[in-house]
Amino acid sequence: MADDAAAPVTDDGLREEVRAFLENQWTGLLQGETERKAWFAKVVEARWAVPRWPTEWMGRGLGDVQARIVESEFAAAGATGTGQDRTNLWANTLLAGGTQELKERLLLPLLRGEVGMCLLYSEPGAGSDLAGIRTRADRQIDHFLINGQKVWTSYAATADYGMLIARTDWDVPKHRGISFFFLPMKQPGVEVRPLRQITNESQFNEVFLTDAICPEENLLGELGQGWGVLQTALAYERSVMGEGARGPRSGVAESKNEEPLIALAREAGALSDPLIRQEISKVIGLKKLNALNTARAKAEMKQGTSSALMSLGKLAMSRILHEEARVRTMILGAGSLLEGPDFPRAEDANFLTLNAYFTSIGGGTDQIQRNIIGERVLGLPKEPEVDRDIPFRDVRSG
Amino acid sequence: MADDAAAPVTDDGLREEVRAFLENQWTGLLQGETERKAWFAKVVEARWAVPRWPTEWMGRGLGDVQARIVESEFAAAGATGTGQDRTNLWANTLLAGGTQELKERLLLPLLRGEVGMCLLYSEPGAGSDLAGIRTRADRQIDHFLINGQKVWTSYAATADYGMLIARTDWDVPKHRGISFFFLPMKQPGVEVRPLRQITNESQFNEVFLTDAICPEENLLGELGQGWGVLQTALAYERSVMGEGARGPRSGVAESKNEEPLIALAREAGALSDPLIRQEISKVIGLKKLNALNTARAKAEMKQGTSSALMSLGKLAMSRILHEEARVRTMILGAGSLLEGPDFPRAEDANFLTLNAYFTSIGGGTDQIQRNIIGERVLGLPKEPEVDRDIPFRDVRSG
Amino acid sequence: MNSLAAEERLAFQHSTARLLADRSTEVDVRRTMETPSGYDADLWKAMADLGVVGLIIDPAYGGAGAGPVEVEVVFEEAGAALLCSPLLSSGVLAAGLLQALDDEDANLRLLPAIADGSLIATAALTGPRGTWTPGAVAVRARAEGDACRLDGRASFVTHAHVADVLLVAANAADGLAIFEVEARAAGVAVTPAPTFDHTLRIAEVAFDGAPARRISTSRPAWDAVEEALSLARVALAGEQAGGGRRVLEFTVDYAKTRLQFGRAIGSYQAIKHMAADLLLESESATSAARHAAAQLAASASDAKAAVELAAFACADAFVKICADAIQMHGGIAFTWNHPAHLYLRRARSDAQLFGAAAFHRERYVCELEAAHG
Amino acid sequence: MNSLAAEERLAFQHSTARLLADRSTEVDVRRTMETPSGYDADLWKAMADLGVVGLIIDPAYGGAGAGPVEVEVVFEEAGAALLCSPLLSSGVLAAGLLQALDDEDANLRLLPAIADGSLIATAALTGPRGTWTPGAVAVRARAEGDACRLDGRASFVTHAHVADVLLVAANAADGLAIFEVEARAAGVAVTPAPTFDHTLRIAEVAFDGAPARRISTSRPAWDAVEEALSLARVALAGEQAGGGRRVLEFTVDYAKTRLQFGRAIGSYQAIKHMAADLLLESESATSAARHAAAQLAASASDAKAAVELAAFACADAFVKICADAIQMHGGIAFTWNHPAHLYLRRARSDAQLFGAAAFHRERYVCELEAAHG
Repeated sequence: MADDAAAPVTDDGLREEVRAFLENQWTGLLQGETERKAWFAKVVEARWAVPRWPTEWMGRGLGDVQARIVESEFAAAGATGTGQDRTNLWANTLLAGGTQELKERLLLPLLRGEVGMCLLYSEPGAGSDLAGIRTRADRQIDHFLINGQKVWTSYAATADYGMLIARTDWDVPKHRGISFFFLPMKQPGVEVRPLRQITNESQFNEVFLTDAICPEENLLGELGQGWGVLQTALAYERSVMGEGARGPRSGVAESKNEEPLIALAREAGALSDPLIRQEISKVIGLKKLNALNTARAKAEMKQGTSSALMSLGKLAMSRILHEEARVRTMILGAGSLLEGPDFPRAEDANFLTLNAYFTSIGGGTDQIQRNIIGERVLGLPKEPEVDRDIPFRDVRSG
Repeated sequence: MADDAAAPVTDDGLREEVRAFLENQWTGLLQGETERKAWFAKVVEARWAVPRWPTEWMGRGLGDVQARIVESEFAAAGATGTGQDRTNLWANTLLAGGTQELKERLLLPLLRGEVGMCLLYSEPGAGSDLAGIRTRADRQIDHFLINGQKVWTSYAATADYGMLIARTDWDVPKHRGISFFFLPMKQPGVEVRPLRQITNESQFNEVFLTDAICPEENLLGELGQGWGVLQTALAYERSVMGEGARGPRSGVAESKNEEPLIALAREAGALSDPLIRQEISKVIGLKKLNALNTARAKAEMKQGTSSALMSLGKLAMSRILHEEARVRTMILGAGSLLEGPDFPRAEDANFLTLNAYFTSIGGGTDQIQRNIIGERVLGLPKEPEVDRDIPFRDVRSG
Repeated sequence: MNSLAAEERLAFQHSTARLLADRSTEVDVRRTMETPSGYDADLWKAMADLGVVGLIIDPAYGGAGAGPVEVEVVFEEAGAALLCSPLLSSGVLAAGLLQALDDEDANLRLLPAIADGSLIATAALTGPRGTWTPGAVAVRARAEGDACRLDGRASFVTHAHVADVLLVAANAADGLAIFEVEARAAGVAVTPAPTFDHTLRIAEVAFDGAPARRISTSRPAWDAVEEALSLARVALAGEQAGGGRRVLEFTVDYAKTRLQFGRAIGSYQAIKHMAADLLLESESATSAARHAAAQLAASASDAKAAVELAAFACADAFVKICADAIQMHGGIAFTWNHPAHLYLRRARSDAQLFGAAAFHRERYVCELEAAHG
Repeated sequence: MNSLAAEERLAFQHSTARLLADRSTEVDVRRTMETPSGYDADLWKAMADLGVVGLIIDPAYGGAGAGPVEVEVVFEEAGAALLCSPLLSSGVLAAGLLQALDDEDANLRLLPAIADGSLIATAALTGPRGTWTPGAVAVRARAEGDACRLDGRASFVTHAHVADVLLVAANAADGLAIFEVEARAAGVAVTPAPTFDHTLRIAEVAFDGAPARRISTSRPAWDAVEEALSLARVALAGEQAGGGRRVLEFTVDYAKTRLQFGRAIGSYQAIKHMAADLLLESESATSAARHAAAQLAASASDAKAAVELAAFACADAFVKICADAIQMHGGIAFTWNHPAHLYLRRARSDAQLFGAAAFHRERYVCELEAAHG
């Protein structure tokens, strides 16, 4: 991406241009998927979707400072669609690693939100150890044949493409034999089965791949270099996540003026219990501390200091969710025995209890997260890795 | 040790014999070290000190059941001196691994309590990793020359001998180059410096060994087989410890009828505080649970089942001590700012806070303890060990 | 209280274990927990035949004449197998309450049928506050000639939906008393509530002039309730200890075989140390449950304290073991099909039934104060 | 409250950091903490010259006119260096109390000398109960003609043994008020108590008809005390955040270089994961302390809540970091010569000064209730 020096407009000129566009085009409300797509198409067409991108791909080659001006104007108007050069995982990954052919076919549709996507990374045998995947991609004349099983895939049933990592070389160490694909999902070799979660919902799927076909031009990056492409993709994903954790399920309206835990305790007649008050204080405190950390992280990043705080957020959130579930349970007492729509408070506490594992396990367990913080932030040495330098076919599996 | 079949007496006959001895000899009270030594000499002479040992070494070759009869009769009379075949670390280690010459010289004096002893195991660079010791024992014509530094040695200043591990072979992996010695302490090459502890006491010493001389016959076990001898010694040590942790230092008399924490809270006017009551409950509960676990462990061992519970005691005690310190502090509030004899309650809480590390670090940190429980009790696999199979001189040190 | 000889106790334990290994497998539990009744009537019959349902009932009324120690032992097995059944409600709580009240007529009328499993009873002891204290009782009794009628609500009544008879704590003119009510009588509305723990059934019971028979007793009625609750708490403690042990077992087994980064996850300290800590929790829970049972059986002076300790220690241990076990498994335990969450659900239920941990910790301190007062 | 421009603030921070790096090394701390006065008079003078002692004092009285944000920043450095000095007592608590009361005469009389370090003041705000609430005050004031006399006891008075002037909370006929007392006057007995934290000095002060001058104020006196305590709590929070960060730093450094079993102990998950958790504690404490300072400086509506949060979060974090750091070091930190225990002692003191964590958690909930009430 170009830096500010390359941008031909002044900040003020740019600001005026965005404002003019928004004044002319933005109606202030998008109703339904059709209107949304139409608006996104307009934003793309006007080159506001990805202002940091090169002009070749509907960008403007702006630097970060000017791109933030665009984003702040959109935000001020309440309009969506810009900033995709930061947030659109799929398009950014494709731009970074895709073949010319694939970019021409999919890049603009992805920006317009017309393509359904999903992630085909994790496998039953490769969770924390993502590089241990055993799904294979075998090269044929002009395509790859994919066989294996993926898991924890959201939106697999409706997706047009899945970002897939699969092993193309079994004779090199594990990180070096992986390739990265845009796999077409609507084909006979792809079978999607909903996965019933601990919470009794089915947000995720298992995906069984049996001689699924992936065209040659859907390979991103070089053959065997997929681990690097994946790191790029994961970085985009992380930058978007953060506030990803879900709150209570029941949707009971909570007083906007009061901390939910205080409201809950009041409702349960437990707000005068000194034990409960201490517990409430701890949990609200943890939440507030996390919010303060996040705010500090953002401020530090603006100043250009790279912040240790960013990587702590997920770990903190995991603790907060488990703790909040515990305290909600304590407040409800025997009331937490129940569930279902007639008992929304119990439903909340129980759902949170289980769904907290979505954060403490999903996207890297707390344990992996502590490894990362210890090694990347604090600079502590890694553990000896027994499988790092041996051909993948010799790695123990199970 | 012989089993019951080898014992020529009946249980009743044995019981009568012990009782007769105690009735004739035991005066019911030992005043001072001289009386104590005289009594122990009598017990040894009468072959009650080590009834499980062979007759050659003043034992009786009794099995465990009959030896317990002896112990229970001594206990009933309030008399000491028997059961040393279970509890006398030094004598048992010597019996198991000593040369004939050393046994003849020291075994009976050890049983009579006439020899001061200390342990020369840990080094500044070898704590959790005891096999990483770097103190060297170099063979001369009829003795070894010892050089190095030991640490955490109690009673070093008064000891006649120290049980020493030192490296005699640097070209084999670390566990295989260690030898075990009875090192004479009263010699110029042994310098003892008291170590000031975190608690501002000096219970332990550093011991500097500079060309200290250890006679050849003071080697226990074969040369290079010291790690095995050490394991025997450590097993005896563990079986004696367990209630080793020290309580409050101030010696304030605590009501015999009331749990100390409840008495403390009452005295501090905090017993009606519901938070304090919860915390007290947790700590007393943990103590009681540990006592129950210990009782179960003993019962299971009597039944011959080997118990997982024994190994949990130290970990449990560590948690109890740290928790009790925390709760005492909470009860005292600002009172815990003080220390010294005028503020005995604060002194207790603060001493416990620091001295709890004696248990959570000393004799194997909690972390090492969890490794042991995970591996030996639960059967979980070990971590890869980077230094296990390489010559010790190639192991990284620091 | 009573106790059996050690061999008899072992026989009960082993036959229960065998029966449950055979007929309360994970597949059985998953099937049974989705049925309306929530228990397997055939298995219930088999348990009654084995003597487990009438375990604590006096032989004079057709029971095995056992006591807290045997209850604890049997519930360790039930907890390990996640047994779905009204055993706690009928065989322990209701039978225990009847024997504690000791109304000869009521005993003759009810206990033999409870013992042989043909009649299911349960106890309704708390109101919407759910605290199992006399002040939380929200049913009133009024005399109507020789008979009585009940009005009000009882909450968190375990297995009320399959019960034939309810033993109801209600405030009468002369104080709190226990009443026998036919669950299907007019004026009794049993509304099952969906439970987070699918292996448990709970109902709200509304009384609107329900005909009731007062159970006579020579002691304060709540004392008898406390005695029955002590027995039920020992049963729960056993269930928690047994359940926790089972969860730890399968978690450790998984940690030995699940490989990541080319080695078993149990070789990493993060997992290994969690397992070590959980072993301490599990063993402590077992010690606490068995000690409470033994002291209660011996009518020891510290029996109440022992029960309170077991109540909070076993509850906390079971919840912690299940919660950590899910984390140790990783993604696989985030699925419905993995058994870990079923145990966590059970653990969370057990931790609330008959009083939460903080309640028992407070009562434990009270006992300690009283013991040395 | 006041704030300086960012550059001025940075200048204070850096000059303080340089001064302390030079003259409050571990060797200095160990030497100073064993002296009777417990502080280094030369360093104190240097700090006064730098403007740190009079940091919050209005320029009209010779101070730097800074506020909570600058106090927090300076105390991060003081905490990291384990500074032994009466800065908190004189420069923050006493100066803050005087400014909050705003008695022009008293300000003129005392603040310039406090600012230039020539006079050390402290505040005596609680009695033997040690709770820093009006109800714990155990000094009574009586009028004697135009003058006043004080009787009773004040406890946990920081640096009273080196103070020239005590600001004493006492109950007068018309309610609680603050009195100025010469520390060396007749009727004042200052008894230093040995402290667990050797870098801190505390005394018990007995008043027996001690001559006192009442400090006038237009507001309820305890409101002024709370204002001064808020400032002191922000200072403590900064000290805790800075101290915790320093301890974590040297602990991580040690874990990188200490080898056991042929590799750095920091490569083991047991140590690495503790360090990761402590980083979260440390960063959260820093965020909390700085936020409290900022909100107080801005007189924000949630300033009180922010101070309460910082008070318990920073106290708990500092204690936990120090406690775990000793464990992570192993045997070496069990020795007197290792600095870890000095920080733990300080952490335990800071956690009690001006109220323990549970007290602040309770007040935090009160603030949240009030904010949305």
